[in-house]
Amino acid sequence: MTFDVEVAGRTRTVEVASADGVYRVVVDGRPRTVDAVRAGATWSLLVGVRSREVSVGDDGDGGLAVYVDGRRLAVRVTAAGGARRRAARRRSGGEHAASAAGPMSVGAPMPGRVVAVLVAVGESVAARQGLVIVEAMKMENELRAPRAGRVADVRVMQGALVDAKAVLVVIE
Amino acid sequence: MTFDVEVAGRTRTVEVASADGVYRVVVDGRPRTVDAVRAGATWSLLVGVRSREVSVGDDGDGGLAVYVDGRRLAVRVTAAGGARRRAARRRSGGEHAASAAGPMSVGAPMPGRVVAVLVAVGESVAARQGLVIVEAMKMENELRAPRAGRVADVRVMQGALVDAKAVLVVIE
Amino acid sequence: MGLGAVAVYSNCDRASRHVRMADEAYAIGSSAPADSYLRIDRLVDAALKSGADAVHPGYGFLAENEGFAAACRDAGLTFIGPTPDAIALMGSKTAARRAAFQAGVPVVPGTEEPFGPDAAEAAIATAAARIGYPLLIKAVAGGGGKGMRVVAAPEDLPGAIRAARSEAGAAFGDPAVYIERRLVRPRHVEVQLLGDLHGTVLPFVERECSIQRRHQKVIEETPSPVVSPALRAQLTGAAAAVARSVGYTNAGTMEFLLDQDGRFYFLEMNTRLQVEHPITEMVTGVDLVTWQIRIARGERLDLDPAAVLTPSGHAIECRIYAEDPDAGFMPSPGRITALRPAAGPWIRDDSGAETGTEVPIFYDPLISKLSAWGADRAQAIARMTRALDEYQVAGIRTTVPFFRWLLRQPAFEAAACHTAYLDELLQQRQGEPFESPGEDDEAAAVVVAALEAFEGAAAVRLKADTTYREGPDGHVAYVASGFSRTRGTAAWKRRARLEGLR
Amino acid sequence: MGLGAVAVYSNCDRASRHVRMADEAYAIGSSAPADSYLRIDRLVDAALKSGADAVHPGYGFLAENEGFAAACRDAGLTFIGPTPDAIALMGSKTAARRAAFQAGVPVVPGTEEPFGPDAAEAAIATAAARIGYPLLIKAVAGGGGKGMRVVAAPEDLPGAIRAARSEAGAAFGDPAVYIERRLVRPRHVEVQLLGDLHGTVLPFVERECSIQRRHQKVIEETPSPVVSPALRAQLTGAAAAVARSVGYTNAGTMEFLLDQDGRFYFLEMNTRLQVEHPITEMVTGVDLVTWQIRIARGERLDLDPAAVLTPSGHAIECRIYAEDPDAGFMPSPGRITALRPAAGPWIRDDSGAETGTEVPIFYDPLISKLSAWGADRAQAIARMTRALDEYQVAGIRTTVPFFRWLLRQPAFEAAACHTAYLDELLQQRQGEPFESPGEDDEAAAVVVAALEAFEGAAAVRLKADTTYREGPDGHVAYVASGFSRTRGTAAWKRRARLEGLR
Repeated sequence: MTFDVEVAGRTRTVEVASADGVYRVVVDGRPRTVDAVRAGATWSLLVGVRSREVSVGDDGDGGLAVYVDGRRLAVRVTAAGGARRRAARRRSGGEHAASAAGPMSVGAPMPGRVVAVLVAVGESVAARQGLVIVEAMKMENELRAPRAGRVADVRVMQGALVDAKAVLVVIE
Repeated sequence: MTFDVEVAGRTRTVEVASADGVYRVVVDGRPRTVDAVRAGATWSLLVGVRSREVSVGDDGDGGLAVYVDGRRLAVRVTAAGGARRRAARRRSGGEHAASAAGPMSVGAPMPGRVVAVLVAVGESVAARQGLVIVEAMKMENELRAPRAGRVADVRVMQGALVDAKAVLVVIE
Repeated sequence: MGLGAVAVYSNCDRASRHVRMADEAYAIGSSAPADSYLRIDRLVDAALKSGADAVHPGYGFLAENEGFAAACRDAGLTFIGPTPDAIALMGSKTAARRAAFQAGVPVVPGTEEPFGPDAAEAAIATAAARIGYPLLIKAVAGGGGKGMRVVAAPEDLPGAIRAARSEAGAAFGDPAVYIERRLVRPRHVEVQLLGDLHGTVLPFVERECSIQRRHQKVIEETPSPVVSPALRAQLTGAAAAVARSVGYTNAGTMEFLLDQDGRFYFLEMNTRLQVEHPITEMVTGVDLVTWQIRIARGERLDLDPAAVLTPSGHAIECRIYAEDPDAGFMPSPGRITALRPAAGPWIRDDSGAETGTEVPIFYDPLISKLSAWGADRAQAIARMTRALDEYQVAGIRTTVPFFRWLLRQPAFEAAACHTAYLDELLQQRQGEPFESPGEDDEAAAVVVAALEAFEGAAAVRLKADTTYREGPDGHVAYVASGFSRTRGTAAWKRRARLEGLR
Repeated sequence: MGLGAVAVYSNCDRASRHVRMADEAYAIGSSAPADSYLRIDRLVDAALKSGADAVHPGYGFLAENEGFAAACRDAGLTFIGPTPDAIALMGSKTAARRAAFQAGVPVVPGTEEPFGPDAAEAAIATAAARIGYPLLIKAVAGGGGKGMRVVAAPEDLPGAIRAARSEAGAAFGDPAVYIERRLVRPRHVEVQLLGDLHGTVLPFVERECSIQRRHQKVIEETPSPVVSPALRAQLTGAAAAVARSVGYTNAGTMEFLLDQDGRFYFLEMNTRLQVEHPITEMVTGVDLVTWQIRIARGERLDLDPAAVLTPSGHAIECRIYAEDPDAGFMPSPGRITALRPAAGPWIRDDSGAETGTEVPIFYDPLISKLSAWGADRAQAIARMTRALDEYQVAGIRTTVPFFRWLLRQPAFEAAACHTAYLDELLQQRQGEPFESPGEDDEAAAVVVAALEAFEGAAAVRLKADTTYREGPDGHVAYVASGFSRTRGTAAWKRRARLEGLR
C-alpha cells in the first residue's frame, strides 16, 4: 500500500508491504531495510544497531503526534495522491487566509469566553488595536487588529462561548 | 440490547439502552438508575453519591478482567442466551473433565518446557506420583497423578515446549 | 491515614480523577467556577449531607477565602487550614505587609491600603507617582500571577488597573488591588511554614521560585542555590516571627524578594498549601497534607525543627501546562488522546490527566506537577531532563518542549536567574520553535506513521477476507475498550480509512 | 550521567523496554538463556562492536559469573562489578563461608566443600547426617531461591539433590551444591556494601528479607524492624570486615541469618547489585547504580559513612510476579492486554512491563518491583497498600492480590516474621482465594461490563448507518493505534461482536 506522509512541510511517498512479519518499505522510490516491531503501545525501530522508540498518537483534525525518542513531530498521513490534491486546492485559492489587500478575519486562537468586545461595525481601527478580549483558563487574551482598516463585521457578543478558529471580527 | 453477564458463577441478564447520553440499565428485570461516564480509560460510576471506579480489560479467551475500586473480578459477557446454551452443552458432557472412573488427562498448567518424563505407557502409578516435570520461568513444577491407575498415553517427550492445557499424560 | 474522602464536582469534572478516587461525590453546579467551586453554600451543604468531619480546601478557588473557612466553622465542620481571622489578615496583601512590618521584617515599598472597586483614578495615580515607576499592580486577594500587571509609565496605569481588577474579580471574586515598587532583578524565595494549635510554628527550608513567566512560577526548586545557611537562618526566622506574631496555624507560605545584595523583603503570604509543596516534601520527607490534617485534629507538631531546615538533597518541580509554547503559550484545551507520563526513580508526577481526559476551558490549564529529586542540583536537573524526555502527550499541546529547552539554558544551569529572567529570554528568541527534530527523526517518523497506517488498513483487509459468527458456546469475540489499550481503532474510522485508501 | 547505553537482546526480547531505551541494541541469539544471555562470547562481541567502554551485568544471568568478568577484562572492557577473583571467591558459597569464618564472623554450620556433579550419594548422605536434619541443599552458584531445597528426612535426600542440581544447572550453568543446617525460625537480614578501588568499604543500613516463599524473597524492607542501633553496628561491621578481608570492590550484599536470641550468622554473599536495591536507595538517597559506575571508573567513595548507616524513614518493596496466587502461584506467562501501574508520592515502580508486553516463559516472571517509602514503617505500609490497590493488570495473573492480603496479616503488621512464616501461613489457608469481592462489587462489574459491550456494539451500529469516503482534501479519517489508547476495538472483533449480538 502507498501513502503520502507529510512532516515538517515535506511530503514523502511511502510504500509498505509485509511478508512473514517483516516489513518492506520504499520511501520516495528508495527501498529501506526496516527492523520495526510493535512494542506494547509504541514501536521499536532498529536502524542498523541504532535503537529508536517511536510512538504515534491522534492529534485531532487528522493529524498525528509522532514522538521519536521523545521529540515530537506533527505528521499527516493520506492515501497516495492526497497531499497533491490538497496542495492544488490551496493554490486555487480555497484557503482561509486572504491577501493583504482584501478583507481579513480575526479568529479565536483557542476556545474561550468573550469578556469584552472593544469595537463596533463601521469603526476605524489602527494596526494592533484591541478588538476583542477572550478569556480561557482564567487568563485574558486581547485579540488585536492585524492591520489598520474598518470593522466590516462583528460576529460575537460579550459573554459568548467561542470555538477555536471561529471568526470573531472582520476588518476591511 | 440484552446481554448475559457471568460473574462469580452467576449469570445475570442485562438490558442496556441509552438516550441523550444517559444509560437505562435493567438487571434481571429490575431497572436501575446508573450514573456512568467513561473517564479516560476507565468508567466512573455513581450509585447515589457512592463513587466507584471500574475498569475493564481483555483477559484473553473471551474473559474480561473487571476492576471495581481495585478489586479484580472475572466477568464473561455473551449475547443474551449464550450462557444458557453453554450450560446446556456442559450438561450434555462436552467438557474436558471426565468422571472419576473414566480415563483422566493430566494437562500442562501453563506453557513451558518438559524437563523430564517420569513414566512410560503401560506403567502403573500411585496417586500423587510424579509423571512429568515442566519448567517455566526457571522453576520446575512436577505434575502428579490425580489418582492411582495405569498410564494409557504419554503425549510429550523431554525437551518439548508445551502450551497451557495441552494434554501430557492420560491415566486410566 | 485511613480516612474516607468526599469529592465535589462541577459538570465538566464529572469524570475527573478526584471524583473516581473519592468514596462519595456530590454535584455542585455548572462548569463556570462562580456557579460551583466558588459557591460556599453548596460546598458546605455537600459536606454536611455527606456527614464529613472536615473540609480540605485544596490550593485553588476558595482555599484563601476567610468566608469559606468561617462558613465551615459555623456549620460545625473542621476547616483544614488557618482560622478565618488569619486568612483575612494575611490573605489581604496590604494587611499582611503591615503585620510583617510590625514583626520587624522588611517589606517592599508600596501602598499601605488596598484600592477597592470605587477608588478614584486620581488617588491611585498619586500613590503610584509616590512609589515610583516601574511598579506592580497586584490583586489583594491574588495568587499565581493572576490579577497582576507591570506598569512602566503613568499612561499605562488606567488600562493595567482595569485588566488586573477584571482578572482578580473573575478569579478570586474580589477586584481590590494595590501597588508595589518593582525591585531590580530580584529573586523570589519563599518559606513554607506549619503551625499547630498549641503555639508551635515550624519554618521549612526555603524554595526558590524565580523562574516565572508573566509573574507565574514555572519552575520551583529547593533549596535555593544562592541561600547560605546563615541567610537561611535569617529568612526562615523572619518568616516564623511573622507567623507567630499573628498566631498563624496550619500550612502557609511567606514569600520574599531577595535583592542582588542578599537583602530580603517580605512580599506576601499564601494562607494555604501551595502548588509547589511536593519539592519540600521530597527534601524533608514530611508529608505536608497529612500534617495539615493532623494539625486540624489538634495534634502537636513534633517534627525536629533542625531536620526540616536541613534539606536532604535537591528537588525541582516543573509545572506542565496545557499551553502551546510555540504559539506564545496560548492555552491548548481539548481532549488528551494519548498520554505517557514520566516515571522512574526519584520522579514524582502529581497529575489528574490521563488518556481521554478533556482539559476544560474553565480552569487553570495545569495538567501535571512533575518533580525530580537528586543528591545535588545537577543530579536533580539530569533526572528532570530524563523525565521530560519520557513525557508524551497527543491531542493537546503542553509546555514540555519549553521545559526541555529551558533546562538546557546556561543561566538556568548556573542558577543565575531573577524574576524577569525568563520573560526577557523569551522576548529575545522571538518565537523560534522550542524543539527542532533532525533529519533522522523525520525519517523515523515517516516510516512509523506509514507502518501504523498500513497496519490499520491491514486489519480491515483481514476482516474482509474472513467470516465471523457467534461461537457454538454463545461466546462473542469481544475486546473491551480496556483501561489502557494497545491496538485497535474505532471500527468506523478504520472502515473510512480503508475506503479512503482504496 | 550522560552516558550512552547499548543493549543486548534475545529473540523474544526484541520489543522489550531495555532495547527501546538504549541508543544501540545488538541481537545475541534465541530466547533460551543458554543461547543468548548466558553466551559470554556473544556478549563480549556485542560490547566490542559497539565500542562500549564498560559492561554492566545487571542482577541476573551472568552477574555473578567470574568467567564473564574475566572475559570483559581480557577484552579491554571495564566490568562494572567486583574483580573475577572476588566473584570466584565470594560467589562460591563454601569459599565465602570460609572467608567469613577467617574474618571472625560466625557462619551457619554446614559442609565446607561443595559437592560437584560426580560426588557420591553416600558421601553426601554422610555429610548430611553429620549436620543433622532438617537441612538445606543450596546451589553453590545460586541465588534467588533457585536450586534450593529443604530436606526433612534422609529418604528425601537423593530426590532433593537431583532437583536442586537440575535447577542450578539450568539457571546458573553450575550444578554443584552444598548442605547447611536449617536454623529454627531465623530472620534473613542482609547488608548492602560498596567498595571502591582505593580500599574504602562502606556498609549500608541493613535490609530485612524474612518474608519468603519457597526460599525466594517476596517482600523486603529497610531498616529491619528488629535490629537495634547496637546490633546494626555489629552486623554492618562484620559485613564490612569480611569484604575488606577479601579486598572486595563495587556493589555486593552480605546475607545473614538472625536467630531468635539476636545472634547472627553469615549465610552467603551476592557479588552483584540485588533486586531489592531500590529500598536502600530510598532510605539513604544514594543511587547505587551510579556509584557502581563511578567506582568502576576509579572514583573515590566519598559518601558519609554515618549517613548511609542512618536510615531516613522506612522503605518496603513488593516483588510483583506473573504468577496466579489462587492457583498455587503457578507461573502466568502471556500477553498483558492492559496495565495500570501504581504511582504517586513516595512510590517507585521499577518495571519493564507495559500494556502489550508479552511475558515470556523463558525467564524469571518478575514484572515489577514496587517500592514505597514512609517516615515510619506504618506509613510505608499504608502507602504500599494504596499503591497495590491502584495496580491493575489484565491478560495475565499477578501476585498483587496476594500482597494486598499479606499486608493485612497481623504478624506482618507486627513485623513478627521469620523465613518460614509465609510458607506456614500459606499452608494453613489451603488455597482459599486471596480476594473476595462483595455483592456491590459484583453489581458494579456486571453493569460496566454490559455498558462496555453496549458501547462497542453501538459503535458498529453507528458505522452501519453512515457512509464514509475519502475527504475532498485526500484526508483519510485516521486514528493511529496510539501510545496509549482509550477507546476503540479492533474492527474485525467489533464486526464479529455485532454479528454475534444480532
